[in-house]
Amino acid sequence: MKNLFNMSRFKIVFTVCVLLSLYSFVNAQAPAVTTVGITPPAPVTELTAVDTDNDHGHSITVKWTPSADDGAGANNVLGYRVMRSNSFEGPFNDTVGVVPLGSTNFENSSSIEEGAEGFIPDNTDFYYRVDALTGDSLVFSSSEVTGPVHSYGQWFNKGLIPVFFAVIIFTALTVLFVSAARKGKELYVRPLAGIEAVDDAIGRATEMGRPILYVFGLGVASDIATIASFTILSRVAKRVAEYQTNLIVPCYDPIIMTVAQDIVKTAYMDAGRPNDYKEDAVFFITQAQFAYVGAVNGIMIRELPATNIYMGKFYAESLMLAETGVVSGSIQIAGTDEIAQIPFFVVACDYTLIGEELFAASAYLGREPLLLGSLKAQDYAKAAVLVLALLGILAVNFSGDLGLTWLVNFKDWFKVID
Amino acid sequence: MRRQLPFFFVFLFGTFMVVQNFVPHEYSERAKEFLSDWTIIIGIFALALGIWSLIHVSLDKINKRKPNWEYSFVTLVGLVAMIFFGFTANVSGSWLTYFAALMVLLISLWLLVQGILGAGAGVTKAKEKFFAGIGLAAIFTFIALYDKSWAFHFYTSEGLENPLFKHFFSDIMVPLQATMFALLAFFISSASYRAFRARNLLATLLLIAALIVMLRFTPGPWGDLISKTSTWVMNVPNLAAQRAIVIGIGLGMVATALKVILGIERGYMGKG
Amino acid sequence: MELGQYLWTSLGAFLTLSVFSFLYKDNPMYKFAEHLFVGVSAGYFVIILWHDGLVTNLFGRLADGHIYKLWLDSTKWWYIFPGILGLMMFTRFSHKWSWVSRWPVAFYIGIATGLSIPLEMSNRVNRQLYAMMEPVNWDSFMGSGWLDMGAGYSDIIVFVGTVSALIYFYFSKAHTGVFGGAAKLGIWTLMIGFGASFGFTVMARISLLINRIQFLDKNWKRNSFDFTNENFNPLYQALFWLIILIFLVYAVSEFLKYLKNKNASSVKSA
Amino acid sequence: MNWFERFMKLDRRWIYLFLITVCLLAYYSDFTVPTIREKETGAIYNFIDSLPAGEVIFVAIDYDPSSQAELHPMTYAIIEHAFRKNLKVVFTALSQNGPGMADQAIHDIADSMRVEQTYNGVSYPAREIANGVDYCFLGYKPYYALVITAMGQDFRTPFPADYYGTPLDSLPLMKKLHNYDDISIVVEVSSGNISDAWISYGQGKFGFPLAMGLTGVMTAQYYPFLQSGQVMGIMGGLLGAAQYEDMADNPGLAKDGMRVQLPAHLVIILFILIGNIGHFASRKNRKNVQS
Repeated sequence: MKNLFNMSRFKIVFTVCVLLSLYSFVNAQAPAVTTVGITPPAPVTELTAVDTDNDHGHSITVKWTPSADDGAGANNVLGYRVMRSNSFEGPFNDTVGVVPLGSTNFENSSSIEEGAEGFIPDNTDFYYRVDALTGDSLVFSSSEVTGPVHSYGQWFNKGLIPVFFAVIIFTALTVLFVSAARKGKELYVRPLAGIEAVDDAIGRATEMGRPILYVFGLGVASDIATIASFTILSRVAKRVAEYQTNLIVPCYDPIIMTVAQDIVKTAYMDAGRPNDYKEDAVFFITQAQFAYVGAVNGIMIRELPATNIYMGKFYAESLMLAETGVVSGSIQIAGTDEIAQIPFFVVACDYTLIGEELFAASAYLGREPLLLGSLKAQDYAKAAVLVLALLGILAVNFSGDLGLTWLVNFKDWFKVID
Repeated sequence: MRRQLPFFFVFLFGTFMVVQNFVPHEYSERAKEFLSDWTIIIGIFALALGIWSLIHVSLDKINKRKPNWEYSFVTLVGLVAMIFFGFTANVSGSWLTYFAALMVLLISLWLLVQGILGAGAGVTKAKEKFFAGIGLAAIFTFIALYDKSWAFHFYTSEGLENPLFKHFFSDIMVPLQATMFALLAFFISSASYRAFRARNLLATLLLIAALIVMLRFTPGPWGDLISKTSTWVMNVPNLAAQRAIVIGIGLGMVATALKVILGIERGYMGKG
Repeated sequence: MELGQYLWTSLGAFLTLSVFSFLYKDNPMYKFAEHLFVGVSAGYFVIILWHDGLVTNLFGRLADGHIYKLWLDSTKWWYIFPGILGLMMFTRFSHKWSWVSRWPVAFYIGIATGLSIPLEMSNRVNRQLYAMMEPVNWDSFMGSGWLDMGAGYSDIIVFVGTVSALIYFYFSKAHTGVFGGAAKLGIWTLMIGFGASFGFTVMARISLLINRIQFLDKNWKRNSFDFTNENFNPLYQALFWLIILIFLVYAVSEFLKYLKNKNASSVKSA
Repeated sequence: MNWFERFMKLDRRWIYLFLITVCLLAYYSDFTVPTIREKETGAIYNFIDSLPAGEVIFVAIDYDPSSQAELHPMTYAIIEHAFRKNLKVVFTALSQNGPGMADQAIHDIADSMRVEQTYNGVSYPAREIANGVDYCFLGYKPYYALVITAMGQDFRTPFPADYYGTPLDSLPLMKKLHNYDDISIVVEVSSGNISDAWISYGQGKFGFPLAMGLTGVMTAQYYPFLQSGQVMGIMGGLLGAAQYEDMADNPGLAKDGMRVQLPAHLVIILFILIGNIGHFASRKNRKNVQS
């Protein structure tokens, strides 16, 4: 079966999204109109009730302008009571909510479960009235009735439009770059200081005739950082095979050990020295964090490696490894995506690949089209974020005096309302 | 066919969940509720896999007499005892028969496992051990049925109230886990003067910012100046750095999730 | 403190001291403590998974309360399917059948990744991008002088710092010229950020050590010598010194071994 | 060999000994360290302090014993503050090894409420805290991201019954509580990864005010969410806990611990300075020797 990933899958996703947004625009309805009545405190005016937008239905938002006697005039309004009934002149004895003075809206909503308390069925007509309440519960004035209005669920949440476009654009970028990389198009990734340091460090180890120590850390084979570390190991193993320096790879996870053994063996094969591959170069120690670190420290003090390379998932034990490495005088190069450990590596090691640089390094070395494509997509998305941020900050600060009126609400295009 | 179809379903479920997030309608909400319920149940079984691999590794270490193999007994006894406590509740005061039952359970399990693993794993007289195990298991079930001082509770959670279960948690797991992390204070102290060097400009900047933040609650004349600087460092340069990292990680996570859904990344499925 | 609780606390204290003994050297007490921890925490996890996970989410819904009829008359009988899918996960261990486990993994990974894409994009990228478009506080540009977070110059530093740090993580253009300068500014901002988290981490690790000191002092030592307490008995003191003795004996044996090696090596070299 | 090389070759165990002696000396001497008050912690305290009685807050005790040292003081300070002000509290414990510890903490705090106490000059009477009336402990479910999203629709979806197995509908407190709309603030105390899920799957989707109690290691990483408004307040490590205790006038484990933090920090800073001064000094005279 041909690989499922191709342009047709992208077309399906795109058309589904376009259909959804068209359907929801057609669906919008105009709200109903209202009238005014007079009783002791001035009643509420301009009462409107409309289905709450961007929700799963079962919810109606009632809006009004506060009574003239709220906070001014007779100033005897303490709050508002929202009443509901099923017909225009019908008995309004169903109080759905009481809000304090000064508020101008109320959302009468319920959960989607049938039996839930105060359940509001969708697509059934309701009529609303708001009473301005005073200290005396008998003295209140009710506004005109508004309705009919019914609640329904929308099919597209307009508050998430910025996220919607971000996901669509990012998917398109990924598809574009991965298919370009698959067709062999040359994709440029800038050289990384950490990787150049690895090559010189291997040279240094060869001159001094001391081994190179490669540590994967505590990750498992499916961790992304460990997968990136495999590509870096294959680069190191190729160089080691050529220069005939010896390599030590103590492993924490049995599966990683088997994969690392294959990598080093093929590296020696490619360098045309299959018999130089030493079986015990890659070995398993233990799966207990501190016992593993104790053993690796022992190796560092005994073998005095010229270069220590830590690439993968590291946790609290990174401290002990780096410290023993400094004391035994080796050049240290580290790379991890564990943000909390990066500060310790930066101050203790000579070079550190920070977070995403580890993945860029593996894409740079491995030249594997799929990784390259995905990395480029992330890069261009980052470029988009940068450009939009610059435009946004200019719009927010200078749109007034530059007279660019359309830029004024540039920022609101990016507001995510959930 | 067997290998490709699951990836099509990953794409199907993945795309549905992405689109579902933008659809607030009731049907999409019910569908998500339904699917996440299923995922939680499947996930529980997936987490149980870890337990099986721990037992497998410990048994392998003991049978092959690997270094420190004696300590694997401690792991297995701890595991079986904790599970036994979690499923049982003590009805009356006497604990004697309760512990006797536990002993019999442990020995019978050990014999049964040795019997099942058989000669392959270097087990001598596997058959006799297996039958001895069956015999002890019978004794254990006899004790369990007729001893009224304690009882099994699989369906209701009396086991969580079993004092032994609670004490094993609060007096073995808690001190051990807390102390393992307390070791780090020592590792930092020795690393701080032997390894942390201002070896280049970047490391110098890092150490200066670290010193400011670490001095923030020192009393004395410099006190409030340093704590003001440290608050500024936290809320301005640190904010800029962490925001860039958050955006980078966000794009990285979405890219990885997309690679899984679009079938580019297949490693997670394993060599099925 | 009555006897039962004291015995458990002294067990906790013994385990704490045996983990601390790793600071000297990897020794039998530490190996015992670590292996015990791995076993007990795995057992605890099985119980929590069963009681909090399976019983309430799966069996509770299947059996509608009465366990024996299981799914025969339960209103939510279809919950048996995730149960079956879950069991299929266990085929991962047999080479012949492990392809079966691909189905529950596909279901689970598909939903989990699908759920994460819009939410991670929205909360890590969109919201942070929106937050970057902050109006600069021009009218109090210098604010209340130096180090004022609300001042205009701080807003500019935040924006420029974020933009330059993002440029540093941009891999499609070499860091040369002006672009290189911005990237250098970016890595400097990152370093200050890492310095801040370094400082906090030091405080975090030391508070872990303090907690252990508080436990050993308040819960253990004080109760061992709490003569005034009515249910105090001399056994407490004996147990306290017994635990200390274990570590003393080990230390003495190590010291003797150290002396023996020194003499042996001095004899060899003499 | 000058003093610095000898100092470098010193066995690391002497350094451990030095650190532990400094800590013990500080621990057994009783000087108090004045606690600064940062706005990150103040925002949380003021919000909870302003809530009228009867309001419901949600405290997520999402950490495990390893970070109990820093996070328990925060949990104790906040929950005691909430109970003293007659607020109702809903708990979860979404970290694997957390439920047992969370259950124990809730009972400790409930017991400590049986004593009459005065805080900031206001005296609070002794009170009996009842499960199901004053609080409800939902317990643990795996896959916290899905659980947090599901609680947005209804607590009953992921938690048909509470930690002790009683169905939610039979608890008086939970009768009128359905989802985050009935909660005035979510205080999430955890050591990192679960906090990300509360931001993305919880606050991002349902918009409730979210306060965070974090271990020192993770605190710096959450300041961007503070400035963007996704998080309304942060308590960072033991210092954050000490600040909350200071504001609530309820000194506890955190303030007791801060006494040792200061000298220990000075030791670390001293080591860093010595290390660097010695490093540059020996490198300078090594250059003189060569040239």
